Amino acid sequence: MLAIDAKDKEKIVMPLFRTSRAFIALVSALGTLALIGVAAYARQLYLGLGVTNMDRPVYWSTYMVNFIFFIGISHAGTLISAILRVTGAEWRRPITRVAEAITVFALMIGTLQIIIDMGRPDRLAFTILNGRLQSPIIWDIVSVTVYFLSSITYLYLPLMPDAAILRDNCPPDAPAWQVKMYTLLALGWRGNRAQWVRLEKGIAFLAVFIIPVAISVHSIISWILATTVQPGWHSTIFGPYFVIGAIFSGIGALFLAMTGIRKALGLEGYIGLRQYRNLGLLFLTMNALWFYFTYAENLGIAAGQQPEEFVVLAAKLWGEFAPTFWLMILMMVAAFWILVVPKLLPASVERVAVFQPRVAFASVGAAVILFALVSLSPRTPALAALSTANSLTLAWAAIIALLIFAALGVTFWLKAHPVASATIAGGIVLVGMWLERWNIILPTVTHPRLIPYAAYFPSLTEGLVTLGSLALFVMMFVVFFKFFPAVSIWEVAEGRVIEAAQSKNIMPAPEPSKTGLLRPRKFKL
Amino acid sequence: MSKWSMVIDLDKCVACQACSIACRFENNTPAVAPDQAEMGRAMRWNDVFPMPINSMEGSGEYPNVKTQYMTRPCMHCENPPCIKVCPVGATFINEEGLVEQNYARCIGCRFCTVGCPYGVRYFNWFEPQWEAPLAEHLNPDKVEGKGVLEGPAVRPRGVVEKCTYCIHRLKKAHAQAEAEGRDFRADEYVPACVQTCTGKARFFGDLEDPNSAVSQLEKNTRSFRLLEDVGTHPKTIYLREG
Amino acid sequence: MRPATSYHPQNKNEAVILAPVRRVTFEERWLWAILLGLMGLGAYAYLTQWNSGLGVTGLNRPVYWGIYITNFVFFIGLAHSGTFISAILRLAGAGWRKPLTRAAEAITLFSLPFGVGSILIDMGRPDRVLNIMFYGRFQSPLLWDITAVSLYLFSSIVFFYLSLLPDIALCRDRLTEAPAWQQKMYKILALGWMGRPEQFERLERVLDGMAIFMTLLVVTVHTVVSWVFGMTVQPGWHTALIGPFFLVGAIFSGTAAVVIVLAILRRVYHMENVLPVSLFNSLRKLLIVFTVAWLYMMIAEFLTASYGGLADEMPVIWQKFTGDFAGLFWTMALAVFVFPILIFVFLGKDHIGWMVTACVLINIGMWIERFVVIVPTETRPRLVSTLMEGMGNYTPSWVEIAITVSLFAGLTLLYVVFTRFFPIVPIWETAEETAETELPPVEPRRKVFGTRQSL
Amino acid sequence: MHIGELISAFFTSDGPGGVVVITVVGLAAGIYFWLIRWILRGSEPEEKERYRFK
Repeated sequence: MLAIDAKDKEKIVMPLFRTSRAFIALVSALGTLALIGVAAYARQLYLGLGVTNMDRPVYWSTYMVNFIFFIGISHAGTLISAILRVTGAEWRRPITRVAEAITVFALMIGTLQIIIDMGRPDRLAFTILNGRLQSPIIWDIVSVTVYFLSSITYLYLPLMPDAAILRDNCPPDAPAWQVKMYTLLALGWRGNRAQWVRLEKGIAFLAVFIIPVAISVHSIISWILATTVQPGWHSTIFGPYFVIGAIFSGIGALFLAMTGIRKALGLEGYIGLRQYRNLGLLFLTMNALWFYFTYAENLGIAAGQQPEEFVVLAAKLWGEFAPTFWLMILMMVAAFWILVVPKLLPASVERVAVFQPRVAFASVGAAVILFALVSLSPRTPALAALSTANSLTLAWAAIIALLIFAALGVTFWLKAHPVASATIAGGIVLVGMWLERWNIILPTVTHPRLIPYAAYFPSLTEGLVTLGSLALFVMMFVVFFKFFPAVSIWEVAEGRVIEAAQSKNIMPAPEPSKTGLLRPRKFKL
Repeated sequence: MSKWSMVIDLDKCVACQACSIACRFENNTPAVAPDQAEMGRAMRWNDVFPMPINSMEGSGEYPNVKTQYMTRPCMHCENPPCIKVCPVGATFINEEGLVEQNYARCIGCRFCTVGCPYGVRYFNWFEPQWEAPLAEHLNPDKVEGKGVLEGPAVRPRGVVEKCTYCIHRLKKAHAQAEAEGRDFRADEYVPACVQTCTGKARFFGDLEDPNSAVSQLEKNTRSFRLLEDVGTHPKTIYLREG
Repeated sequence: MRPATSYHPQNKNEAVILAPVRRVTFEERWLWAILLGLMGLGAYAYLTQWNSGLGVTGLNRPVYWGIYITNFVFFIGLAHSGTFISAILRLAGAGWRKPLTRAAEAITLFSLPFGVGSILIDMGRPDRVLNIMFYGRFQSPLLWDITAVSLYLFSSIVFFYLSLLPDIALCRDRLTEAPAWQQKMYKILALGWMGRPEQFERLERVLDGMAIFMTLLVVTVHTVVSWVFGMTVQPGWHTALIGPFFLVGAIFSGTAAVVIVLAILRRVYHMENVLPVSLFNSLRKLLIVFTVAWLYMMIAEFLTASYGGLADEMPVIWQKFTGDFAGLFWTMALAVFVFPILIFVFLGKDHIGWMVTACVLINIGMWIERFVVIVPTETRPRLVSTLMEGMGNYTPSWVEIAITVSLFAGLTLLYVVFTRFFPIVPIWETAEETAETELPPVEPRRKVFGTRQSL
Repeated sequence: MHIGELISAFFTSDGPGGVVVITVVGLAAGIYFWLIRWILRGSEPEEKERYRFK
C-alpha cells in the first residue's frame, strides 16, 4: 500500500478520475479533425498519390517535411529526461513525463507520415523481407524502431511506481476498468528497496543508452538527404545540423506542452518558474547553435558559387523561396529576442515613452503597410527618384527598423509574463522549424541539375492530412494525460527529499575523493 | 570595355610546346634546377599536359597507343576563385577582363595558388636566377608604377605569378595607339603564345565584339571549357578534336 | 596614502602553491638552457629560409601549404583549451574547474603567439606583412582570420591577467625576500590591487561577462580558421562541416593538453592535494564526450562525402583511406579515437598515468589529423592530369621540422618561466569559501568571501 | 551609387579590410583598459559620495 502526500493526491491523482465537459469538447473537436485527415488519406490511398500536387521533379514535399518535423519534435524527451538525468540537473523532475510523452507520440505520428508518403504502403514488409543495408532508408527504419522501443520503455519505467501509487490511492467510485488498468501496468510493484534499486539502475542505463540512439536517429534522417548528390542536400553539415534543429524544436514543443498541461490541470505548484528559466537557457543555446550551423552551411555555398548549388541558395535568398526563408529567419530571431532582451533591458528603460505596447502595435501596422507597398505596388513616383534597387533596400531597412521598434515596445509585457513569453517563443520556433525543413527540402527538389524548374504548392489533401496528423498528435497527448499523472509523483517526491537534505546540512567543499587513492596498476604506468 | 579571350583548337595543336617556350621567354619565367623541377617547382605558365578528359582509361596498349595533349594558359575566369581569397588585393580583374597580378603587393601567403581549381598559379620558391648567357637576353619590357609591378619585369622571391595574356603587350599597344592619336584596335594586341603557334591553333580576340574570330569560334559545336561545373566561367575556350 | 596592508582570501594550500615561485632549482636552469638551444636551432632554420626563400622547405606545386599551416591550426586549436575550461565551465558553474583555470589559460596565452607566428613563417614575403593593414580586403577569409585571432589573443591576455591580478598582489605582499627587480615587477603588475570586497565583486562580474564573450570568441576563431579552407572550391575542403569539425577538434586537443600540463605540474611541484584525482576524473568524463563527438564528426564528413561519390571528391578520399596518406590517416584514427576511448573507459578512472598517455596520443593524433585534412586535397586537384609523374607528393625538409620543434620548445619555455615567477594555481579562487553548497548549475552565483585577514 | 555595390565594394576593394582589423582590436583595447580601471576603482571612499548627489 503506497502512501502519497495529501497535496499531491488532490492535485495529481484526483483529476484522473473526473472527466470535465471541457475535456470531452476538446477531444471531440480534435477527433473530428483527425477523422477529416483520415478521410483525406483514405481518398489518397484509393485514388493514388496523384491527388497531391507532387510532380516530376518534386517527388518529396509536405509529407517529408512533416516526417522530419515530427521526428524532430520527438527529441524533446531525450534531451530533457536523458541528458539532464545523466548530468544530474534537479530541475528536470516535474517535466520529464511530459517530455517523454511528446517523444513517444511524435515518433508514432512521424512514422505515420512515412507510410502516408509511400506509393505502395501495403508493401511496407518488403523493407524487412528484402531490405538492402546500403540504402539510408533501411538505416532510418532500424534507428527509428530502436528509438521508438527504447523511448516507450523510457516512458514506462518511471510510470510503474506511479501506476502502483494510483492503484493503491484511487477513490472508491473509480471505474473498475481504470483500476484494473493501473494494477496491470504496475506489474505488482511493491516499492520495496530491491525494486527501487533495480528501477534506478534500469533508468540510469536507459538514459545513457538513449542519447546516442536519439542522436543517430536524426543524423540518419539527415543523411537520407545528405547522401544524395542533389545540390542543396549534399552537404556534410546535415548530421549535426539536423540534430541541433531537432533538439531545438523539441524544446519548443515542450514549452507548449508544459504550459498547456500546467494551465489545464493547475500544476503551478509543480512546474514552476525555475523550469521555465532553465529550459529557456537551453533554448537560447540551441537557438544560437542553430544560427551558427545555418550560417556555416550557407556561407560555404555562397563563397564557392558553384552553379548548381548557387541556384538553390539564390532561390532561398531572393528567389521564390525568399518569403518562407526570411519568415523562418524572422521567427528564429523573434524567439531569440523574446527570451533574451527582457532579461537585458534594465527596468529604468521602461519609463521611456517609446516602449509602450500601443507604440508597438502602431509600428507593426506601419511595417505591414510598407511591406504591402514594397511587394505589391508598381513603381510609385515617390520611389522612382531612387533606382529600384536602392529604394527596395531602403524600404526593407525601414521595415526591419519598424519591427525592432515594435519588439522593443512589447519587451516589458514579455518581462512581466515569463511563462507566456516562453510559450510564445516555443510556438514560434515550432512553426519556424517546420519552415526550416520546408526550406531545405523544397528548393533542392524544385531546382534539380538538369530538369527544368518546377513550382510546387501543397494540395488540399496534403493540407488536410497534415492538419489531421497534428490533431491526432494533440489528441493522443491529451487522452494520455487524462489517464496518467502529468507529473511523475515519485520523482517529484524524491526531489523534495533531496532538496530538504541539501538545505539542512552543509556539504564541505569538494575534498579529494576517498576513491582517489591510486590503485596499483599491473603495468606500473 | 572588352573581354579578352583565347580559343585553342586541339584538332590543329601538335603539342610542339612552342607556345610554352615562347611564354617563358616573353615573361622571363626562371628555369629551375632539375631537383627543383622534380619536386614540381618548374615554372610553366603555359603548361602542356595529357588530356584530362579520357586520360582515366589510358590510351590503349602498344603499338596502337594514342595520347592527346592540351596546353593550359590562365583561364582568366569571369568569376575567379583566386581574386576572392587574396587578402591584399595583389591579384585583381581589370576592366578588360584580364586577371592581373601585382608582384609588388603580393605577400606570398599562397591562398590563391591553393584556391585555383586549374592549378594555374606558380610560386617563386627561391630568388630567380638565370645562367650567364640567358641573363643578358631577358625581356626588358616593364609594366611598373608606384607600388605596382606587373608584366615581364623579373619577379622577386616569395611572390606568386601566373599567365597574364602578356599584359605588357596590351599596355604597349594602348600606348602606341594613344601616341598615334587614334583609338585602339583589337587586332594590334596578341599574346606571345598565339603569335608563335606553329599550327595556327590559337586564336585571340575580344569576346564582346561579335565578329571577332574568338566569338565566332565560341559558337562552334566543338567548343568546350575546362571545369565548367565549378562555376568560374573560364574565358579560354577549347575546340574538341575530330 | 593607501593603507599599509591589503586583504587576501585565506587559502590553506598557499604555501604549496607559492613554493615554486620562491626557489629556483638547478635543473630548471638546465631545462631553460636546453629549450633556448632548441629555439635557437629553429631561429637558425628560419634565418636560412629568410635569406634563400621558401625553396628550402619541402613545399612545391601543387602542395603549397604544408607543415607550417598545420602548426598554425594546431596551435590555435591548442589555445582553445584555456578559454574552454575557464570560460565555459565558469558559465556552467562547475566548481571542480577552479584549481586548473590558470594552468589552462596559460596554455592559451603561450600557444597563441606561436600559432600566429607560424602564419608569418609560412609567408613568402614576411617583410610585406603590413600590406595586410594597408590593403586589407575583407572578402578574403585570411582577413577574418587575422581579426578573429588578434582579438582572441588580446582578449585572452586580458582575461588571464585579470584572474591573475589578486595573486600578483599576494606575491607582492608575501614574497618579501624575492630579488628587488622581481618585487618591483610585482608592484607594477599588481596595479595597486587592495583586495577590497568591492574590487573582488567587480572582478567577479567582469570575469563572468568576459567568460560569455570568450566563449563566443572561441567558437568564432576556430570556425574562421577552418573557413580559410572551407571557402575555396577544392574538393576536400569545400565541405560545410569543416567549421564545427575543426571546433570540436580544437576543444578536444586543448582539453587533452590541459590534462598533460596538470599531470606534470602535479608531479613536479607535488601539488597532490591542490590538484586532486577527482579533478582528473571529471576531466576524464569530459574527454570521453569529446572523443565520441569527434568520431561523430568524422563519420558525418566521410559518410556523406564518400556515399555521394562525386568524381572530384573521390580521389581525395581514396588518397586518405588507401593512397599515400593511408598510413598517417589510420595511425591518426587509432591515436585519436580507438586507444584513448579504451584507456578512458577502462583504465582512466583514478589513474593519472594512463590519462596522460591517452592525452599525449590524442595531441599527436590531432596534429596528424590537421595534416591529413590539409595536404591530401592539394595533392589531388581537380585537373589531376596537370601533375607530371613526380609531382603531388610532399616530404617536409629539415627547416620545417626544426621550426616545428622550436615552436613546441618555445611553448614549454614560456610555460616554465611563467611557473617560476607566478603561482600556477589561482590562490584567490580556490580559497576556502564558507561551505559552498552545490547550487544547481545555472543558478547565478553570489559568493561571500571567507574570513578576512584582519588588518 | 547602388547600396548593394557599396557593400560589395566595402568587402572586395583593398583597404577597408585593414581598417576593420585595426578598429576591432583598437576598440577591444579601449574597452579592456576602461574595464580594468573600473575594477581597480572598486569601493574607493570618495567614489560613493559622487553617486549620491546625482
